[in-house]
Amino acid sequence: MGCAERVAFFRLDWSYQVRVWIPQVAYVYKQEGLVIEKPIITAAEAAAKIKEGDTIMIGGFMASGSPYTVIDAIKETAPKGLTLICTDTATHNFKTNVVNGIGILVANKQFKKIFASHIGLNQETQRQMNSGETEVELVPQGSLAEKIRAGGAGLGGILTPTGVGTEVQEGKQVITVDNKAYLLELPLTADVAFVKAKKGDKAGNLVYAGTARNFNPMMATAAKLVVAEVEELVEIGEIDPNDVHTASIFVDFIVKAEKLDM
Amino acid sequence: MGCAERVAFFRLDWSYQVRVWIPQVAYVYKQEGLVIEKPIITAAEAAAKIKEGDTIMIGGFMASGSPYTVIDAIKETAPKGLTLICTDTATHNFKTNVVNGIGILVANKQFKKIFASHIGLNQETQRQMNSGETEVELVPQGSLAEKIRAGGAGLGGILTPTGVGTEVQEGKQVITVDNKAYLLELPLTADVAFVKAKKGDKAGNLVYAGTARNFNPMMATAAKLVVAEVEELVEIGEIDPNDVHTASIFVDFIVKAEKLDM
Amino acid sequence: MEYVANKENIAKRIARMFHNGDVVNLGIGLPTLVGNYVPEGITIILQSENGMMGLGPAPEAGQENYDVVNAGGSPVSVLTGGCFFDSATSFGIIRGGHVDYTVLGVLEVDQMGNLANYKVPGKMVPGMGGAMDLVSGARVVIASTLHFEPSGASRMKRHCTLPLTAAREVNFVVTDLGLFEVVGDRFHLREVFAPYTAEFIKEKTDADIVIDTDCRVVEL
Amino acid sequence: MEYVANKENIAKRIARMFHNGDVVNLGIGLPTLVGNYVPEGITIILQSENGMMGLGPAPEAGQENYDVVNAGGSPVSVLTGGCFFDSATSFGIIRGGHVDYTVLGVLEVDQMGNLANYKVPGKMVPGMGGAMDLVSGARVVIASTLHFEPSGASRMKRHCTLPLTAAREVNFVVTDLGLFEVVGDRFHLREVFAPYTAEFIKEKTDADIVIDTDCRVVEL
Repeated sequence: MGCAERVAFFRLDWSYQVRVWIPQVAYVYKQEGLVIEKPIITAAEAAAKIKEGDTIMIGGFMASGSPYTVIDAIKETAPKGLTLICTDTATHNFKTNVVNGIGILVANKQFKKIFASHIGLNQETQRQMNSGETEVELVPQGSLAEKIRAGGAGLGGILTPTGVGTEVQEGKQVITVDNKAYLLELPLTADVAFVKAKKGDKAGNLVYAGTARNFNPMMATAAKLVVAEVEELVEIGEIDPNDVHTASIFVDFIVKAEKLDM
Repeated sequence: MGCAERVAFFRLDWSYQVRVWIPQVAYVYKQEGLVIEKPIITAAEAAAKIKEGDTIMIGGFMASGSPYTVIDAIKETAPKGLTLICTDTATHNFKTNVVNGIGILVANKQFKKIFASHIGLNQETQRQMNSGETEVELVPQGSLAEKIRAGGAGLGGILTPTGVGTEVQEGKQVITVDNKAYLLELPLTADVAFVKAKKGDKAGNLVYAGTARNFNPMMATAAKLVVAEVEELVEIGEIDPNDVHTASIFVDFIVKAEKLDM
Repeated sequence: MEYVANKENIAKRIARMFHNGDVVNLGIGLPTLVGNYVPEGITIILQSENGMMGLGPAPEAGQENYDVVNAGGSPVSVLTGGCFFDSATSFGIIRGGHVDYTVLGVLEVDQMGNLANYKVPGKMVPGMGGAMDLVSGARVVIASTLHFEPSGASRMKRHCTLPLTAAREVNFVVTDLGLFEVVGDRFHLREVFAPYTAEFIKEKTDADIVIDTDCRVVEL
Repeated sequence: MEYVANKENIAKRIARMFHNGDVVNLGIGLPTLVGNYVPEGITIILQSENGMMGLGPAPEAGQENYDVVNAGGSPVSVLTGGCFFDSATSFGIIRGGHVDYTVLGVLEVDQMGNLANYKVPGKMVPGMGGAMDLVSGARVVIASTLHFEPSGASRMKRHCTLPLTAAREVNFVVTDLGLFEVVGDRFHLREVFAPYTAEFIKEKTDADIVIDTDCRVVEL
């Protein structure tokens, strides 16, 4: 497509004429495409985006699809008193000494509160919860996904049947629709979200691989600042616009993944 | 992957052992992959799935991404007294005699009620609404998308700020969250949904093209019966599992697109 | 009559409940065994709540790819025709009733259809993961469990005492003694698995059991 | 002082409000003109509510592809780096405040920030399309309008009389006379477009206008 092209649109001009189509001259483009590139920063610079006491989101499911490189950097930078929103806290096994994914940060005692759907494989999270060192709010996984999506999509909440008649109902508004009871689940947002993609272009368009997608796409919509750790960084235009999982506009900073194994 | 393979999983067996990993033998697969193919039917057979008085959904935005072949067949079969859920009723211009997309069915007077966000380019829909022949419920486009998504995702509704303080608020529950007012928008579902995809495999996995995606993916989740009109029908396995927009399990019948222009 | 715990029989019977093309989510633990007994000629589609349809076997050793894992976090494969999606979409599929069967393990299940399988206060608080959504959302909920605890107590109860995973959502309970349907706040015994008898089950189970006139004895 | 309607000046001034990388949704009608005046060196990303980011110009005649259309249904192109998504995602982007600016046409706009632009009862009931979501959701809402109706009445009001598109959501009103910000239920005049004067605007507008001490005269 050329520069300074003048193109005729047929547009309905509600404001001035009613139910009449009028042709308009519109959109002169100054460049071939979007040339908004996002800053490529180091993992340390990404970790430094977190301020003491922030709420952060980190993608991944049992460490699959977590931003390993950035997680290591957050351990180094070591901001404390954070609130963490995640699917689960990955693995921390006292017997085998296996610690991975988000578990690395839990072990580093950086969280005052954790929202997660599952902490069963992380004995350290359980220990911190039982000792009262860390507050843990357990949220059904589907509700957690919707709460984060709602946060990103400007919804005031969603009604879910999940948790009705269980402990999850406590303190929540129950709303009956068509004679069925639902819980009102409120949105979740964060100061910074760290997501992990298989491929990203320099504008920030992201493509995830396999089940490593999990919570990453919703988290990318629900934070003030979004850092994407990408395994493969490609030029703008190399990703088919039909195959993009997370639109570039959600991504503020890009980190090249260096740690590839959990 | 071979047949009758025995594979060892590490699984946490909550029910029987607490916080202990135990290896399990699981999943012997009997075939190379999913061999569930969906019936490929004619547009006439697809149209015959509609019963008098049914609620139907038809994808498309200003006729872009509408299932043209099936729409023509529904006009032929001509079930009446239907409720239609759609983004807009496409075009019906009394001066130019341009009628396209869903407008073809409106002109055929098949609907007793229409849910849509916009009918501004269809003078026949407006005529039927003004004369009282057809009830038209205008829904903000974003709320309509969420209502259909909620219908498909088993949500009891969603809270949106859209429409607060406007006529759209009338008759709806207003719920205040964090001092902000939201409308409770309830889910929409249908008896049959007709969607249009650029590409589909024989299992029913769908890929949409460009903005022709629009409401199709949500509609495919929200009806008892889903018919997918596809331009290009490919073998199972030809679509990358990362690029699928609508999972095969949502699709009940496939129609090969014959009418390609609106 | 002596009771011998038999997980395989539970898995065998549940595997026969499926129809061609059913979408099935198999929970962690005993339910996983069900995949081994799906009859010839029946193809089920396994959903994994962390974002895939068409769950396939684990890759061979050395071929593991941690970008494709099951709900337990272990590497698996995707079968031809399967696909991946994000967790919001995945639980939309579950909550929206698009999963035909969910098979779950049990700590307690009662005759109202209440299920407890995620928490033992003070002992085990792993979090509910996707279990609450699965039990609330799947079209048919099958609770699978050995009939008795090691202590000899029946896992089928009049009233659950543990925190519930979901209230009144269980449709079937399959134990190594029989197949039960939850109807009208009672367990209806539909099938007895040989060599057990309806009388034995009724006597040993701490719940109200209705023995249907068409209750069959089944050899597994 | 004589009033000469000037849509171009409105478009020119609004185009200068954007920053590099801003995501902008331009409504149907006058707002579309804004695209013509984006300054050199500023790249904005145009969102189209029917499911794309990176809206590009219409293809050449004969190259139209009705799989890629704008919110008016006309064929457009996608710029390199753009992408497509479904309508739920699109309105998630809008409602979630990820669209920086939405520029909309006006039937009436009042000093409370109320906007009416979708319905004239008994005359024009086209449906709100995506307008209500855009006005409720975008980070900054700019109402763009000729200052006067053909009758000479001002489109800026004390109170809208037509059905509202959204209540108290308008941040800026840009007319061919000036740039106004809605603050504390008043129109604050931030800029006067030459050759008009603040006094002329105040006299001719049927609304409460505060003339800021730092109100500037701008040559467009």
